[in-house]
Amino acid sequence: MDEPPLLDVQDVHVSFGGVHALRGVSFQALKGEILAIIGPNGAGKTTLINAICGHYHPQRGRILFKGKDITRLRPHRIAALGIARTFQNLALFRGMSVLDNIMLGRHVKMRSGVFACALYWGPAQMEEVRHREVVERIIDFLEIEHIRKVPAGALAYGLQKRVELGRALALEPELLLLDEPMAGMNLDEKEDMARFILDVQEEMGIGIILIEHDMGVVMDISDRVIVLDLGEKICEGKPEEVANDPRAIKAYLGEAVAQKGR
Amino acid sequence: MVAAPERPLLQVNNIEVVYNGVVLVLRGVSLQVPQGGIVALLGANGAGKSTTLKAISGLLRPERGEVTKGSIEFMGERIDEKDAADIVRLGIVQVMEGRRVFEHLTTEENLIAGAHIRRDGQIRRDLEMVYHYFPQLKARRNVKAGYLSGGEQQMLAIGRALMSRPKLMLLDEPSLGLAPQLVAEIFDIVVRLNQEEKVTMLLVEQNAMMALQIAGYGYVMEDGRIVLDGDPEKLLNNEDIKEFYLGLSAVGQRKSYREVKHYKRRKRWLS
Amino acid sequence: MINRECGIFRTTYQADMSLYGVPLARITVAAFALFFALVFPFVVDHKHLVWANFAGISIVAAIGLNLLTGYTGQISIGHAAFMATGGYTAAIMTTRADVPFWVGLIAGGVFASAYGLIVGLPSVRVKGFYLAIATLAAQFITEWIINHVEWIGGGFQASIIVPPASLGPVRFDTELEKYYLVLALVVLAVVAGLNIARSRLGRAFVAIRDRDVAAEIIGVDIFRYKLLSFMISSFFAGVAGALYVYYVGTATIEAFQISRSIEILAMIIIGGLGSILGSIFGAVFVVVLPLALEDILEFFRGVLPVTDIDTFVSQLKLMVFGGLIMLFLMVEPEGLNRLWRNVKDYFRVWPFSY
Amino acid sequence: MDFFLSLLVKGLTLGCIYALVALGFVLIYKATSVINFAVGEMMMLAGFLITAFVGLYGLPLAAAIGLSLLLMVLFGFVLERGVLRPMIGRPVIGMIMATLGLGIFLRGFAPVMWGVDKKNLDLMLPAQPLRLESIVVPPVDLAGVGITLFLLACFAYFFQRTRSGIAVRAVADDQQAAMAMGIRVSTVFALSWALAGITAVAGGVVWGNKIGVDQYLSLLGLRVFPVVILGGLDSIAGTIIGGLVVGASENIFGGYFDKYVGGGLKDFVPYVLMLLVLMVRPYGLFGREVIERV
Amino acid sequence: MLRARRFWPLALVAAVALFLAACEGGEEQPATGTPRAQQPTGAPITIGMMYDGTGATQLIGVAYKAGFEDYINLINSKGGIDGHPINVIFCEHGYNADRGVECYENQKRGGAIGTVTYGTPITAAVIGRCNQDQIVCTFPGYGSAAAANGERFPYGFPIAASYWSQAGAAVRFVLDEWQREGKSGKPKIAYLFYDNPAGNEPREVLRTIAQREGLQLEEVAVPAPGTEMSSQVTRITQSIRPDWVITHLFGSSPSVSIKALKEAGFPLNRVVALVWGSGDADVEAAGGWAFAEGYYGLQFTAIGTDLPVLREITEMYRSQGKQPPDLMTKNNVYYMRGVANAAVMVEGIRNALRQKGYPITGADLKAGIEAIRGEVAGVVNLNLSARDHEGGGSVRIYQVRGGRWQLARDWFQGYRDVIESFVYR
Repeated sequence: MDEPPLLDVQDVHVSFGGVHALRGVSFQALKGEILAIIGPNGAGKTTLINAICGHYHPQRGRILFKGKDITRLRPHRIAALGIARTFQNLALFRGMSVLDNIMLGRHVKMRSGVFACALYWGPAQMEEVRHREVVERIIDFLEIEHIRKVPAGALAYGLQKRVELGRALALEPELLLLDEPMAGMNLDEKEDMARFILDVQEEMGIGIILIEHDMGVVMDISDRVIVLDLGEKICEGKPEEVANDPRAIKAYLGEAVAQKGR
Repeated sequence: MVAAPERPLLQVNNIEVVYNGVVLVLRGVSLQVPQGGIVALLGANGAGKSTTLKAISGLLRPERGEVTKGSIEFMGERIDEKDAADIVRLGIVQVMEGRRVFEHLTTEENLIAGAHIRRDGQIRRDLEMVYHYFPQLKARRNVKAGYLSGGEQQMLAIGRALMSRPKLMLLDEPSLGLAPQLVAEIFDIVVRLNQEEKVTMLLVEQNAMMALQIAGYGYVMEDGRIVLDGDPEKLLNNEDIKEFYLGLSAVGQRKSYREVKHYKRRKRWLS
Repeated sequence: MINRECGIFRTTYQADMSLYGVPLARITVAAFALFFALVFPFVVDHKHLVWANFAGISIVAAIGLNLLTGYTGQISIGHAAFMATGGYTAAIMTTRADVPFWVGLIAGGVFASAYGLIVGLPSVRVKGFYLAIATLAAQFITEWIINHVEWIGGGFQASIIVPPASLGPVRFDTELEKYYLVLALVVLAVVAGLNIARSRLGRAFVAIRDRDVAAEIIGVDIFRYKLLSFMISSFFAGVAGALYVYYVGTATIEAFQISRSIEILAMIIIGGLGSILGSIFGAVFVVVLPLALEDILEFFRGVLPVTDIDTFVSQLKLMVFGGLIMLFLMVEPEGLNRLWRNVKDYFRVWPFSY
Repeated sequence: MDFFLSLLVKGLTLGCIYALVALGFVLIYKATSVINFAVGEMMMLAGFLITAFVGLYGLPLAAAIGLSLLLMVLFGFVLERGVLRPMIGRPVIGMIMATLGLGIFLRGFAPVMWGVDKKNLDLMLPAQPLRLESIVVPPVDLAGVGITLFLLACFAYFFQRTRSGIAVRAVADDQQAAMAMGIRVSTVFALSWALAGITAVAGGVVWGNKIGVDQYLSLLGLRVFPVVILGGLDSIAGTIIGGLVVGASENIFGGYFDKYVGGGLKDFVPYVLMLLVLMVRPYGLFGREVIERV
Repeated sequence: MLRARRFWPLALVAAVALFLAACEGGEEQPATGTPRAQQPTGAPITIGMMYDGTGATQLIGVAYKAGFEDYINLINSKGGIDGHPINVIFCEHGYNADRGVECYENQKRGGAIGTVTYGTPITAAVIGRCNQDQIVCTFPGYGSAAAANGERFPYGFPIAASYWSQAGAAVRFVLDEWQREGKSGKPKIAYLFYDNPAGNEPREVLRTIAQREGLQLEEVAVPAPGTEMSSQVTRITQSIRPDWVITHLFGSSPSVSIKALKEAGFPLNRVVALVWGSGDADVEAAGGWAFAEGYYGLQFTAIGTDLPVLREITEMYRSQGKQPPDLMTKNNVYYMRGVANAAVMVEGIRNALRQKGYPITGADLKAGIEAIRGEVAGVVNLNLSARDHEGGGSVRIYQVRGGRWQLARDWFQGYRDVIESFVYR
């Protein structure tokens, strides 16, 4: 009767080569909220994201997306269901233009087959044009009109991050996973990125899971925070609650940050 | 320590760097690094900080870049024409951005590779020295570097550079992608190395606050140029730095990211 | 040649996405097409027409391989096996079932495509050079099958003689007629190649090449698309093989050996990976250069201090060809296409460089 | 049983000397990531050099081999310096093509220099093959096994224990980072090409004696692929294991089953075996896995 | 539409070709005229000749071409055929089928009325074109044995001895030797062959003969490039244990087989090789003449350095103040095949001129070659007809004895009926 949570992670275990990266993590992400995941390096944050989007398959536990079990699905199926992500170390297609990168985000929404593509006639062409319009809206939204036709590999780092966000948005996801979207940015760029993330949340109503080291960002823009350490969830709550949680402070934040956050 | 104060250890004079023969990345960069000091080079992404470091260490060439104007002097010797291997032999070593450890070599083999230029037979002793600063590495000496955690890899990268017994170490974003605690730890060690091992440091950082806390002098780059320089106090008190690098408003209060959402101030030095 | 872009505003996305957006480029392409249709065959020597035909067949195969290797990033050193599949399919169907030429041609493509699917299966698990060698295995296994299975190889020295191609009342007997046949197929292949490259399919291929993990997470079924790439690529190769068989008049396994596979690979690397235009450049370079060298070296016939001049020239030709490949790659490792782009870029902004 | 043993022993010795050719390939790949398609041609060149020194200039065999070693090492240096150094940092596939070009060049160069006819490379080994019951092992095969094992031991020591060896592996991992450590990448490249030159001479000596010196020597390069893939592209130990597996399996399958399928299994089996191994271990038996991080 | 348009382009091409031909004619160097020799007076007759100077069998190609060229020069130095000099368009194809087609087209365009293809794949690639264009293609000792059927392949001539005839003759020889030595029963034969189309071709013929004779026949394949055959030889010596081995190998593999068989202790005087395994180079590369003592080689030409035709060629060179090429002696076997080929072409042209008179076409040359009977230039023995384009398949057997090939059996044929049943099936 109740609408199931957007994402429901239940007791997920992931290990590779004897290393237990995740040991029984459970949490829920809700529609339209920004959920931050923080924790020291090696806590399993990226592994968690990888497990959600199907790159790793958990040894134990289940992951439900809108009530549907996606634990064993292959990544492209999960993407088609409406989960998009960005990567910690940029994973743009360097050889392609910004436009093509974002068009690729529309891949799951397009239907043209081999012959249609080879002929590029009628419906196939119409489809390309239709999706191009969607992509242009995203380009407008992210303010990257000027670099539309530039190969992604040639862009500055901050712009690449923005294009990557655009590519993820092109999927029209209901859940967006952002893996350190602000790493290596200066304040100026961080502000821009924060602005886009908030806009995505507000205007599109997309649920966002955010991994980020910059506590300032996390404290300011997230609705809820989860702290991971050594593959386990050690606490969860509103930003200010977490900032004062002794377990979180001990594992990660350190005294200074905790004070600053206050 | 013995160098005359008027002659800095490293002097970069008005260099220009061009990539692929067409793309101008640095447009006249000058900076100095005094013997025994820590100098921070700050700036946004794409400002040319990494390029500056690579121009000094001679690592531009494999990326099809070259210094087309100006000169770089190290201990009074021109080094802008030299190749990377010779520059390392002179005593400049770069710790590259993104750690770049040799993933398929063990920790110890990484360190031995770092000592490649050494011919003095003191490698064993220096290994112990590195392990002294980074006890974690000793525990994982026979593990393939690719399986180390991010923090350990950063330590290994610094330790590996240390193995060449450098006079000047160029550190490119040592805090990138590391948890705050680890960042503090790494910066701690950088200071200790500077003081105990007498390694001069040229530090490129995003984390301006951290960098300026340990540096004796700072430069700010924007768009291939040095736009500001001075000692940390001066920089920390500069309005623009506060605004764009430290996220502090004029009264010293941090602004929330939610508040800046729809309001953005233009940079003064560009207008 | 001066592709000035300034002053051109596109008002629809359709126009912006067309292949040749700039009027001048469209004119250039049309001029080239007209030249090769109406002028070229009548001004060159018969010999050069033969070269052009072989080059044309190679272009079809090279475009196919470029879609697989250049776009999708899967190296194949067994492409001649797909050509053989197409060639023998066409030959068998023509001689035993007496099917018309175009049926044989398409059947060649389709069978090669099915075979490509099988050969491509390891790509699901194996990557890079390991995969390349798996395709090399396919090459040897295919040769073995054609050599040993009489039903396929034809028994008669594993070669099958095929009557000349014909379309209704039109027979492709003479070199010139064959030239038009080849030209038509080259045009089709180029257009299909360009369209695939710029559409949904091509984007997915490039995504797999650039970052397969990221491609998968953005919703590209990488297994499916890798196999699709193998199939499309071998379809081209199969058509090229069938065309070869109709052109030469015989299917013979010794025309589809490992050296052919390497030759096609050379074409796309020299021409430029991930570029349809590059495939054309590369095919022409690899086919025509040795022949042209022969003519050039012939010029020095009297000067060279050797007794058996013909043999010497043939060996020298090999040396020069190999040497040129090395030299060329040193100068421009990204292929002829890059060289061409550099020239174009130069003129695009000329005379205002910088 | 005798028949089986004969096939096995012959296959294993054969495998050992396949490994000799494969070694040159792996050396280059390990250090420079270049897939050297000219490995067979380099062996052919070495063979031609030796026979030319003996035949045309009347040098004693040992001197001829020594001189060829020197020249092949030099060849490695020149090749690295002249052709591959300008390509440092450029796409790897271009380098592959360059080695293909080199192969074509050498296939034209050798006959221009020394003619097309096949030359004998007489190692002055005892004429009588070694006989053990019905197993016959020609002396050259024994010599080949010895040379292979010796070289393998040398290389294993070099890569694991010496600083130069570690430097080579460091370059293989990350060229730019290695440069930042003061390792001269070009020197490392030249070194590995020189080492490949040495293995080319070793291969040329053994195979040249077995089958004579002419362009066919270069075709052995193709036999290398199943060997290196089985063993793993970058594994020195893998070459010997791969070689032994390929040698033994092709002999045994060829010996027993050729008659049922009309022959040719010798060519077929190594590749099928290789495909099977790849399905289970995508990086060969000992190849290093690419550590993937997302 | 298209049919009507077909002529003007053709005319244009022809015009261009004529123009180019005229240009080439202008810078033609004088034929190898010698002071004493007669100058040809008539218009030249053009033929083509393909060979490989690089590639799989370059060693053969080089000597083969030298023999061909020398014989044609000899004829021209004697005034040509009825005063018509012979102009040869040589073409090197590197054993590559594409290049072979290009060679063929080039020679066709150059006005060749006949050509000598070289190499099985090249022959396979051009044979269809030969019939279509009415250009005589000879492919001595290789190519498709089935082309001996003059009705099915009117312009293909696998002259001298196809692989089928060679195989038949080899079995005949083995059985006769067996009888001569007074042994009872039937010998067990192993057929060691190169695993390519050419190597596979005689298998069916051999099986048929074996069945009829009640022989035990085992087939052992050597995959390309045939540089290694330890399992095959082990199988022969330890599993099959045959009385005789018939080998059909190419390139590097004959010498490897000689060496491997000898090392394994198999007597070489129980080995007979088909034509591409019985060259001088094969013996030398195996370890020298002494090493290969006893080895039998099948030839479809006479070989040896004391043949009359070689004396004439040597004489021609001497009169020009030059030395004859060392290929003549060093690689005598392949050189002689070149001579034999040229001789067949010349004989065919001579017949054609006699039958029809100048100018002659490909069809005339076909008829001229079909009229050849008996020995030609003392090197080949042919009885051609419109039906039999092979010429009877007569071969000789030579044996390595005392440091050279010595004639072991003069012209003979084997199992013509079997082979004909294959050719005309």
